[in-house]
Amino acid sequence: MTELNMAQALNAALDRALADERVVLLGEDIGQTGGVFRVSDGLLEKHGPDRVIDTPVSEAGIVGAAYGMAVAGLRPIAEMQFMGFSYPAFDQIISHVSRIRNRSRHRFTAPLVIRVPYGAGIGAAEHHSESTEALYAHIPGLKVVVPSTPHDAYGLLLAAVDDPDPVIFLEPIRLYRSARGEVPEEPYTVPIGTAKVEKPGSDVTIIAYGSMMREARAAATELAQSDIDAELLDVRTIIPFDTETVLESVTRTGRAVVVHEAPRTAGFGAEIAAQIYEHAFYSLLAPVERVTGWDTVVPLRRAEQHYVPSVGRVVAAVHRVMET
Amino acid sequence: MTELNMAQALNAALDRALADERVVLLGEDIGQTGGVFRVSDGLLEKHGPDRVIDTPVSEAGIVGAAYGMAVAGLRPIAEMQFMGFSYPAFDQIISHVSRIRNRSRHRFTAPLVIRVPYGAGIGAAEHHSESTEALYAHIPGLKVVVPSTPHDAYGLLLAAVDDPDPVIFLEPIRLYRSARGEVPEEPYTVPIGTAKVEKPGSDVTIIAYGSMMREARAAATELAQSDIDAELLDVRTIIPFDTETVLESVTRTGRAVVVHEAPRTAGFGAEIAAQIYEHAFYSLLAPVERVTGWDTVVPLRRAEQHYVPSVGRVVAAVHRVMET
Amino acid sequence: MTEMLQILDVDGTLVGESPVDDSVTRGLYEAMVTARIFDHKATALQRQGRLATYAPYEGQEAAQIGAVAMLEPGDWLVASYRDGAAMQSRGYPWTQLLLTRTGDERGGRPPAGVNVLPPSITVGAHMVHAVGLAWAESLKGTDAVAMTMFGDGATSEGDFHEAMNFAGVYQTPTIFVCQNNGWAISMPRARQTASETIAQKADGYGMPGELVDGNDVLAMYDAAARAVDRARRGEGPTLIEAVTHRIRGHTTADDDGRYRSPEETARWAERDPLERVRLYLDAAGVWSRKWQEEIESAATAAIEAAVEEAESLEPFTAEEIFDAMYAEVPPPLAIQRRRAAEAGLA
Amino acid sequence: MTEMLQILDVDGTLVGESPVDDSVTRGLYEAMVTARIFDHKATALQRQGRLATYAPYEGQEAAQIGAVAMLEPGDWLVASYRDGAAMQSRGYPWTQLLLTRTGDERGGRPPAGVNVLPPSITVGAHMVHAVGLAWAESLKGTDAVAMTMFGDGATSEGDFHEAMNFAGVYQTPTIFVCQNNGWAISMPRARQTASETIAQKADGYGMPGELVDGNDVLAMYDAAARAVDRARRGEGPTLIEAVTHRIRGHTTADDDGRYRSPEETARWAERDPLERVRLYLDAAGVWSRKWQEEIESAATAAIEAAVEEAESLEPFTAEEIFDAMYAEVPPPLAIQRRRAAEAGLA
Ligand SMILES: Cc1ncc(C[n+]2csc(CCOP(=O)(O)OP(=O)(O)O)c2C)c(N)n1
Ligand SMILES: Cc1ncc(C[n+]2csc(CCOP(=O)(O)OP(=O)(O)O)c2C)c(N)n1
Ligand SMILES: [Mg+2]
Ligand SMILES: [Mg+2]
Repeated sequence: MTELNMAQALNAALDRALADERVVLLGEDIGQTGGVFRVSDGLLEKHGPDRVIDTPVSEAGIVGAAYGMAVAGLRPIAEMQFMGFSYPAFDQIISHVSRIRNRSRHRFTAPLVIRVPYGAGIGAAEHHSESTEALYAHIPGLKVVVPSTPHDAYGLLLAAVDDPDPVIFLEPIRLYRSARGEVPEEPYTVPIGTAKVEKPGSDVTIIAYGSMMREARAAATELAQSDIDAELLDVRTIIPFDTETVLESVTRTGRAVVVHEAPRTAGFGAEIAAQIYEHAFYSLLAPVERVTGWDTVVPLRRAEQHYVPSVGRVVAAVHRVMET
Repeated sequence: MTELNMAQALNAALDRALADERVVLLGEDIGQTGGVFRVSDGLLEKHGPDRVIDTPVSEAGIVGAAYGMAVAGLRPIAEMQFMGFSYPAFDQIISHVSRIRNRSRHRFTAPLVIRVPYGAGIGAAEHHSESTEALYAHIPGLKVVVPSTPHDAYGLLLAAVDDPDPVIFLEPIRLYRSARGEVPEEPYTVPIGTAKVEKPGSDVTIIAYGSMMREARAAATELAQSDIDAELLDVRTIIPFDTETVLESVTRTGRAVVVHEAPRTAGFGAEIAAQIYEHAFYSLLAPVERVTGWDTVVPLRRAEQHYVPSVGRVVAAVHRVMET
Repeated sequence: MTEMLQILDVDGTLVGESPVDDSVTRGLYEAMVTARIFDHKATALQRQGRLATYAPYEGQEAAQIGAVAMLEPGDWLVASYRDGAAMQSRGYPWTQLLLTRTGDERGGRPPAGVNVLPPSITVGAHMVHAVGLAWAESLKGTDAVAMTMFGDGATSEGDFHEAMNFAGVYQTPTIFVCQNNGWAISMPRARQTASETIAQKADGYGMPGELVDGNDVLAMYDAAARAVDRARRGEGPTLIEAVTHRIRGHTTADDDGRYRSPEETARWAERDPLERVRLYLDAAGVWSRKWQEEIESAATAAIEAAVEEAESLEPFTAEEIFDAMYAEVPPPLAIQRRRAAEAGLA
Repeated sequence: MTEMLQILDVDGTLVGESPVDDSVTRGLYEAMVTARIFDHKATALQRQGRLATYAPYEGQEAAQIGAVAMLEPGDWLVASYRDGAAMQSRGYPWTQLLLTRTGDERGGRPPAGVNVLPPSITVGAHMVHAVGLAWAESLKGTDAVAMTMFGDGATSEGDFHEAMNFAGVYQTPTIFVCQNNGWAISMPRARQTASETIAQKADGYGMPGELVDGNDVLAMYDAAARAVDRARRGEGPTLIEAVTHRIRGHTTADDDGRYRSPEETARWAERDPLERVRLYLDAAGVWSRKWQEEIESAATAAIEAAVEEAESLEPFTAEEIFDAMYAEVPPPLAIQRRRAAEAGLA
């Protein structure tokens, strides 16, 4: 065990993945500089320019080429520099990456990983704070994964590389350095498709993922002081969604608060809430609360705090569901 | 009043819109051939090549140029040939079209309309049957509109052209010729943001939009034979969503079935369901049913019928909600 | 204006040096004849409602078959909806081509060992796939190349640019074959780009570009063979512009009378890609009416068999539409799969 | 290789004909000096934590100010995050440039009448906006043009291609100014594209391309003035490649020592865009230390005032983040707006 932050854990996972000759990394500034967030630091030096490939500013080119490589039997890991810069590759992802298996009835496949730093909270310029996981979650044929701890980041990334299907791998920018934790020395994977009950509780289930786990954890701690015992559930995999774990928890607690920083309308929280209602309607003691970003552009630094769900907003939502 | 099909109604609306000198049409094959679905038939001849512009196969170019035109004071109406070909323009839409007003705090605006034929049901080739309205619904700063009758098609399109903000205007391919109805001779608009109770009912609310209104209508008729009085609600505007009209209906009927042909997971039906639960939880007599396409690629012609929600699936869902 | 490579003139005389001997030319001719028979058959089937829309390639057989004839089994082909002739001559079965057009996903599944991707329906996106495939082969250390085929219209898309740029930067063994048939549906070539030729666009990516008479199968063979050789030797990508003409509408649903003149059709009729080869072979004494009938009837038989095979396939069940979304159907999808089956029964 | 236009040599001697008289050159020099002072100030403010990251343009003042100097008030400028010098000299206030960098949307709102869009943060997408703007002006019958500025890296994006292609096809009055500063963050120009120059890419779009010494303000003025004139006369678009150098890191968050050598910096130091103009003006007898001090102190005062103005603005309230999403806040958003305000109070 070593204590690592999330960027370091991801770096270790990439390094480990590169032990497989089929793995190549592609992205803007990932080699020479080690990436904007230094997640690929040192990998060019260690694995060489055929494995860690600095590319032109060309997201469709990156994803399209990675797709071709994957079809040819490699296991590419493409990086979008920020989620807000993944959209030029959107057509490649929705029209080809997610579909070649079905289009060819398993004859050709695209086992690639697209790493996407996402989320607000560092006061960055416009387009650097996006949280549009719902867009990718709505595309059949993709898997969408989002860790909230260094341990899961490592294990989920290696699972994504092993996965026979394309994976959108979201990395919460705010947690790159701030999330620290133990990571085993021996390689391991965390299975895609499994949510995790991070803290058991009996009064209410707080369901969150990625960057918002930080607020969710803080809220649970704060609520404990008001004698509210919140169960904390880390979604970890958005697609395929682990409905079972969510239902097991919510049917027990009877109350749920879903948290994400993406805009509210048509965000993934709507899907989670809808599923809870569909399957646990008669166990619910109160309507599910969604604590989300607003239907606005993420504000720039000076007003960002008005947008990103705060611990206070999560706590208030829990209090609301507890009222009934 | 004249009886028109939806394509003709849209053609009449475009013709009318072109009476305003600021309006220009841009798109692939819209001029010389009048568009794949002949929606712009005759407009090039009537209004000339400066107003009805045939473009290269270049969706980002079309939307990006239309955006520039809109900023400069024109009122462009851009056509994406099919929804499946709108994705190359996705970055232009999400990063610029939807944001310039906020980015410039009202100093610059992009009042343009993006017309997008959408939906399955004509047995077309891959990419020609998409229904990804949820993607656009999740982008703050856009409006998303979808008519289901020639009357609304005409009135909503003129409202979209008048609107000071960008509008994604979805046109149900299956209804272009099959939906027929009376359209007044005098120009009129249908306000964006208002749902319509198409048929009042007391037992259950069927909520649908665009192409699925056909199945919803047929289902309501069929249900009447089993003495189930379904209220039929046509969403018409996805964003901004008319929550009020939906709640007014559902609190009255106590039961709701939401229908769309888009994939289920993270589809707009989840948002509608979540909103109903949030605001009408205590009026609901049964969980909301979502009748949707599956989380698959829309199958090609020979298996398409397994995908597109059928009248039977809507009827069955209503029976399920009526059981409790 | 750059000169256009021509080897076989419209009257069947050689105006350059043939890259192949006559037995190969006979093979190319046979492939073109077969391809045209398929094209006519598919068009007829569509008229009978047995296929959904079909995109005929009649007139572009030389561009397609000449371009791919020298590819090796390990090489990749990434082509578009109009490239059936090229695809089939690389091993993609007529049956699969028909299946796609009947609206059956199994059309996208060529046999193992055939390195031909299902036809691209989106315009523009697929060229960069050929860059990735070629690149992967280089990284794996094979000498395989990837060829991609696309239309003049496709060069207007941003992804064409990104594909060309990547190929140039990484010197991937990719051959870009643009069939400039003069039209992107109703948009004439001159209004798609202000560039005089498409071939010259190569220059902006640091790769050679060559303008070729796309209705001259020997010129196409020659240009493609040189490009493939260069790529295989590690000397990077090439862009070939094949100037050609589609004889029929954009698809069977298109009314080309709305945008082009009968004169254009007449002008191109004399440039037919098959006839000039027949004249050449005839003059060389290696064509006969009897042989023509033989290859025609063999082609017809093979194509009829393919039609039968394609039409005998049962359509997908509701369950089957879920089965190739992922390697394994994930739990939430398995639930939907069950519901879909039940709905089918209802 | 195409020759690079130079008018003013690095030692301040004219090697071509100046497009302007010395009073204009003095104005250009003053604008460059002012811009550099702003750049230093902004960098310093960032170090003090008073700005978020900042993208310095030091070294690129000539490319920017030379390019836009002849634009008319009705013309449009669509530039990127590194183009503050160009934007400000077209009327976009220092205050607004600073506001954007403090993280305040009001930085995106120049005064009425200033036809300069807020800086583009996405790389690639904004060039086509200048095509639409220019096209609209043509359609409206004005003779206004649109200029767009972008980096060498931006030319790798598909949207660059679509913008250039549209401009060529529709002959819109658009001037494309590429500041080739040698780097797209850590990616050197030579690895962004295999094209020898960026200027030559124009050829593939049927428009003229010109290679210019981007550190020579007179050459930039000359090339841009000719391009603007052509565009205004209805003779279509132009691509200008301004070869230049960014003296500092990509942004204040970038450690350029990781990817480039001190030698490079040294090599470019002697090509500084300001010093050669000063030498020229001095030799022409129209520069003095006193004047230099005057323009520097005027610039410093103006910039200090802008800093004060920017920093005196109250940050947005929670409600205000909703207020410019649409012309009017729609009902669902109004509810969120109220909730956001309440959350702020909680
Ligand atoms: C991204 C995208 N946009 C639009 C279309 C619709 N479309 C199909 S074919 C075509 C024209 C393509 O012309 P070209 O590339 O010259 O090929 P050709 O059909 O002439 O062989 C268009 C616009 C599409 N398939 N994909
Ligand atoms: C679409 C997109 N992809 C990636 C980025 C991240 N990014 C910001 S600047 C930059 C390099 C741009 O280089 P260049 O165009 O040469 O401009 P310069 O910074 O040198 O002025 C990159 C990759 C972005 N802003 N937008
Ligand atoms: Mg064509
Ligand atoms: Mg640069």
